[in-house]
Amino acid sequence: MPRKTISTFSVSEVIHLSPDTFVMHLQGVPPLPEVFAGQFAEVEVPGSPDVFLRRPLSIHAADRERGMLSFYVKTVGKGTRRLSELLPGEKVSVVYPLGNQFTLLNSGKVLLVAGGTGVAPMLMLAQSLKGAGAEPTLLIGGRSASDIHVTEAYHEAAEVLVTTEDGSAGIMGRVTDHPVLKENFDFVRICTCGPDPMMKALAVIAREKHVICEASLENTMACGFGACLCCVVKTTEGHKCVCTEGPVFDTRNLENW
Amino acid sequence: MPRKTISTFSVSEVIHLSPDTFVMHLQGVPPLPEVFAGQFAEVEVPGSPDVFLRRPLSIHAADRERGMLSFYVKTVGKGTRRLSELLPGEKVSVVYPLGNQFTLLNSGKVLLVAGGTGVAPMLMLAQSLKGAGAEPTLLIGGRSASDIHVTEAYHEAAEVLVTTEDGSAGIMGRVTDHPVLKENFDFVRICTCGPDPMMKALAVIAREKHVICEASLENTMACGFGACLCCVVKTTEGHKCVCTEGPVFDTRNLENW
Amino acid sequence: MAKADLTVNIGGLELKNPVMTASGTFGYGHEFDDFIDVNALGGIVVKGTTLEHREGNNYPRMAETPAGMLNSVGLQNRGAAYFAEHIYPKIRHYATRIFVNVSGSRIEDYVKVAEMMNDLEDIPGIELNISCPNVKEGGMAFGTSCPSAREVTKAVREVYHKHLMVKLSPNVTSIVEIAKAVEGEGADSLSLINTLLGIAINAETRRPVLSTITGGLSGPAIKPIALRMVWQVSKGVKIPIIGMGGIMNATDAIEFFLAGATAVQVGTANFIDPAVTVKILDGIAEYLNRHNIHSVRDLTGAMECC
Amino acid sequence: MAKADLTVNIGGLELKNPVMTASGTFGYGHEFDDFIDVNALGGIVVKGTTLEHREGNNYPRMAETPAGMLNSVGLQNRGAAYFAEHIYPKIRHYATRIFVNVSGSRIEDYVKVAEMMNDLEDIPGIELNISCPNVKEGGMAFGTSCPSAREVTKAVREVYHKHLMVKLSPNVTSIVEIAKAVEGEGADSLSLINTLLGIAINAETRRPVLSTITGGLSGPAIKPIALRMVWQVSKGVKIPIIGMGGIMNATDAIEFFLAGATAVQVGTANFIDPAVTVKILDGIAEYLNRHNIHSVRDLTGAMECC
Ligand SMILES: Cc1cc2nc3c(=O)[nH]c(=O)nc-3n(C[C@H](O)[C@H](O)[C@H](O)COP(=O)(O)OP(=O)(O)OC[C@H]3O[C@@H](n4cnc5c(N)ncnc54)[C@H](O)[C@@H]3O)c2cc1C
Ligand SMILES: Cc1cc2nc3c(=O)[nH]c(=O)nc-3n(C[C@H](O)[C@H](O)[C@H](O)COP(=O)(O)OP(=O)(O)OC[C@H]3O[C@@H](n4cnc5c(N)ncnc54)[C@H](O)[C@@H]3O)c2cc1C
Ligand SMILES: Cc1cc2nc3c(=O)[nH]c(=O)nc-3n(C[C@H](O)[C@H](O)[C@H](O)COP(=O)(O)O)c2cc1C
Ligand SMILES: Cc1cc2nc3c(=O)[nH]c(=O)nc-3n(C[C@H](O)[C@H](O)[C@H](O)COP(=O)(O)O)c2cc1C
Ligand code: FES
Ligand code: FES
Repeated sequence: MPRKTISTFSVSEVIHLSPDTFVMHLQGVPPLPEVFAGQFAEVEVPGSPDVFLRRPLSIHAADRERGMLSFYVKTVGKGTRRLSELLPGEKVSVVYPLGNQFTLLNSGKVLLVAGGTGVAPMLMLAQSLKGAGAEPTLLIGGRSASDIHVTEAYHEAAEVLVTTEDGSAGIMGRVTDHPVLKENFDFVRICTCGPDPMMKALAVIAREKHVICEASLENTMACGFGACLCCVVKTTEGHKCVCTEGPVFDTRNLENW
Repeated sequence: MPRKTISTFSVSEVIHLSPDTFVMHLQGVPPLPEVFAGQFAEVEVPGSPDVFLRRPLSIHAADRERGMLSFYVKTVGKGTRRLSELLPGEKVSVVYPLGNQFTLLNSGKVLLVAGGTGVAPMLMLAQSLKGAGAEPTLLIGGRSASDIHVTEAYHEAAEVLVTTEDGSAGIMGRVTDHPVLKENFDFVRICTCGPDPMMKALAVIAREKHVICEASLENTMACGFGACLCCVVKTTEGHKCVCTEGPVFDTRNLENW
Repeated sequence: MAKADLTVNIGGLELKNPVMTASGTFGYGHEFDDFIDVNALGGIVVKGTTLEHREGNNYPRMAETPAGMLNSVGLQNRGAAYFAEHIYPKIRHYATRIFVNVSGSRIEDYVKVAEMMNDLEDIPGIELNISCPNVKEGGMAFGTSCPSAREVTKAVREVYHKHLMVKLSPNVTSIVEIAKAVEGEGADSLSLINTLLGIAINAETRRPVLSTITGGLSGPAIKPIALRMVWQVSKGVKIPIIGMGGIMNATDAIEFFLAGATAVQVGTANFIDPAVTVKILDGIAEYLNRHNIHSVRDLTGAMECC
Repeated sequence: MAKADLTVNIGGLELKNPVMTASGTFGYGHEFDDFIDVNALGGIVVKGTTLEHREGNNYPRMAETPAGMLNSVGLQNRGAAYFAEHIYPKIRHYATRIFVNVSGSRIEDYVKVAEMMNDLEDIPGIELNISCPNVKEGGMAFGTSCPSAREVTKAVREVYHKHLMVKLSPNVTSIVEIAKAVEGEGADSLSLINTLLGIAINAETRRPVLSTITGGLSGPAIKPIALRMVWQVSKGVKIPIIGMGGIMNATDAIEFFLAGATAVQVGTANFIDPAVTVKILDGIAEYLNRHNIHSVRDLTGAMECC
């Protein structure tokens, strides 16, 4: 694993994809440490009187040579709201790269399933899988078309499938309703990030299909690097820290999954 | 006294006069309430994680019709530092106008003596005195020429005298060393704002010259409008709140002055 | 939907809504006339009133701290007789419940002030301050041991015939024991928490910031502690609780209701936003409507956990 | 001028500097290897160690609060034997003083763990945690009454031959009494404060944030209370004090020295800036140089007030 660092970045751009979703691009000093798909960062929320701790965010994109780090964020509270308002040039301290990563298979069809901001690590994962020799399919679910922000880069890295609850894009329903999970299921693995109920349903499907399901968890964290023991999840081997032994877990090891 | 209000202003400009002194111009919705020389405001420090309370600042200038309010501030700690960094367009909540005012004589020569940021209320005071019919002389003291920021407006409103400790502008020494306080003292009153030792020395001189000395105090405050009783000064009639019964006091009423 | 019902009842006394102001942070109410309609509030608690005139502690009396402040005002006030003669007539016509915060150093003094308050028609209750950390004798000493809390409550209860609210100190090992002791002597309600004892030091001058060295900590910093104490006390007593400590907005107030408070007092927040109380009121009404809850009373103790 | 002297002596044990890390906030040290040179620190206190393996409390264990956080980790650890066999060998070669925070629910357990620690050559002392608010029995219960604090200290002192630091709870009426009781039983130093008991509630879900409802409050919010307790205890005992509670930077650390601490522990700040400890060290040296003070020891109790 690469060394973890605390680095100061400067905001290069905040792009609003919808009223509550944005991508934040940060500029640092290249070269950045190597970052793997599924890893996250603990991001400072600068100039916010109500925010005390850093905020954990999946690394959405990282360009080592150009020193760029990107996050895909949903505004849910005071910290993410403040991040959404950052102006170009503002400084942000970032502790990264943190956590483990999704397994990079070098062959076979891999199904990536993202719900909500669970899409954050998926582009990098699709690109890495493809680069390693696997065939990624990316299934993205949202409430409506305005939640789905698929750029050319996604199509280059994976076959992209979409579900929306209101049917305004892709297939109507939830990701678990998508036919790709039913007929002719020929994936060797499922990788997922999103709301717990969605990921749990996928874990059940994976078990039925006798494939491994890797899920990225989003427990609340105080530190992000194993010092506080606040982020634990119950596994078959007892409490494990999501920040160091995850965020990606083989769902067979999670209790009650 | 005009009604006190809580109003949101927007920063129109922060002008840096020296590395640690700046003037902050705020734009509000005209007409502003009437403001008297010596009154102050409790200014929010927006977006500062370390600042909990508002900061009391003398009103440096107020343009009722155009909705402009200005402050003359010295950076001494976290709150004033953050104010110095405000960008045009940022919102600042201001509670004002607070406190009493300097007495506006309508005739006679009045000596205004300012040290450091004590100059903040002095321009408005000079203008008001002149408008009322008195003849203001403004004596400003600083460490060196870079502390003295006298614009044309000052010269229009008053005769301006300067002392600097290093002699780089005006007369070398402290304000209390200025000859105007010694020979031919023909003022009917002294009005002062600045460090306590300076104001106390002036109170002594005023007593010798048998004139009244009005001093504007800068006690630390939690509220600024008489609710907390934190800002008291000992007077001949017991503790008085600097925020409501001051900030301007006749120094004869202050204990140990 | 129907307008949310904001009325609450604290031990027989109805308040038009659960938002009160905390003693020592709201003057006598009129300091806020320029900013809000004081009549809109459920109640106001005026500042600590002692038998005799008190000059309070020396300046400096205030230190800013992380998400809070320390104060050591030390009960500066003109005394109960002055209050009755000169202040009461000016504020009695507010259409809100006015409580007098009765403070003292000796039991006889508490009793005498309480007796005087009986006669003030438009004062429906007193808040017995046995928790002031900023005076040398008395004050907090009464509120930090069961026997003395019991003794002073008993003595005041004997002479005072209207609503007796007792204000508890958080500077104790078991606030529940003190609460039970006070309830046992006939208090009608409990208010908590008063400030936590703290210090601020100026590292550059190497001196304490406050003239008294120690002061009372208030503001959002103490909210988790206050919520915990309200929750503990609400499980231990039957009389209503008026919760406070760091309330800055409606969400904070709702947390106190959920923890077990029937009404709340807003303190330090008044300094930062003198209109905060009416904003809190609006926010509570909005919350009730949004959650389809008819009465604010349904929130009291409604935290789902056990 | 000469380089500032940062060495301190806590009851016979020399530390190369007064900056330690607080138990439960610094793992076993190696979690910070990527960020700082752990050897630069005066000491580290590893996490709460109990006789048996403990799973700790259920998730969620953390709530952010104004200028602070609540935790209810509940002493998750693999037990003292596992520590001695598997962790100690990996960390014993750090060139810093390693203290084991000994926690438990029963006196026999404290005693057994303390006995085991005698044999670990590179562990010069233990910190007896009689103040953990996050476990059902024991923990804080020992630290909130004089007789029980005395009893557990005495029992451990009888078997433990190296430096015995006792960590006090702030959730008490008089921390000085507890401090004196513990000093009387032979503690070599006192560390304070542990966390204050608090609650966080989610108003929208109407549920407590923590699985355990209550948790321990840490961070800058508690600094004024911690400073006050350090100051009070330093006036009441003769043994050295290790101060903590909300230290975020060198200025905060200096305030603790001025209040009476010989050394400090940095806790929650490590989560926000994992390199904060070495920055605090640099800041202390800078302060000493700027004020022309030769040794950091000259700051202990140097607040000018009385
Ligand atoms: C490893 C990891 C990776 C993550 N990656 C991303 C990402 O790429 N993009 C993204 O948008 N978000 C991501 N999250 C979630 C993100 O950290 C939270 O949304 C964020 O911290 C909320 O901060 P806030 O100040 O806006 O909300 P707050 O004001 O702190 O809280 C708002 C509401 O959200 C709830 N909440 C906050 N954090 C969590 C959480 N972790 N789990 C459940 N409820 C929570 C609070 O209880 C509260 O009700 C990730 C979380 C983890 C642990
Ligand atoms: C009525 C009134 C009018 C004022 N007018 C002006 C003005 O026009 N321009 C201006 O620059 N300043 C003025 N001041 C002073 C100004 O309020 C303080 O400098 C400011 O609050 C400091 O905030 P800070 O966050 O930068 O400093 P902090 O970080 O809070 O403190 C930095 C240092 O300054 C000390 N300090 C802070 N406030 C005071 C104070 N009031 N008295 C003594 N020491 C203090 C602190 O103890 C600390 O050592 C006025 C004060 C009052 C009460
Ligand atoms: C400046 C100040 C003065 C206070 N004076 C009193 C008082 O006279 N009597 C009293 O019972 N409490 C007094 N208090 C305590 C408050 O009423 C309240 O209990 C405490 O501040 C916690 O609430 P808050 O965090 O909302 O401020 C005072 C608090 C402050 C900040
Ligand atoms: C996540 C967390 C875990 C803790 N675990 C322990 C522990 O195991 N033993 C202990 O004595 N104190 C424990 N503490 C308390 C700290 O050591 C320290 O006393 C407290 O956090 C105050 O310091 P701070 O404000 O600098 O964090 C813990 C604190 C936190 C935040
Ligand atoms: S967040 Fe601190 S250990 Fe995982
Ligand atoms: S600052 Fe609150 S009364 Fe003066």
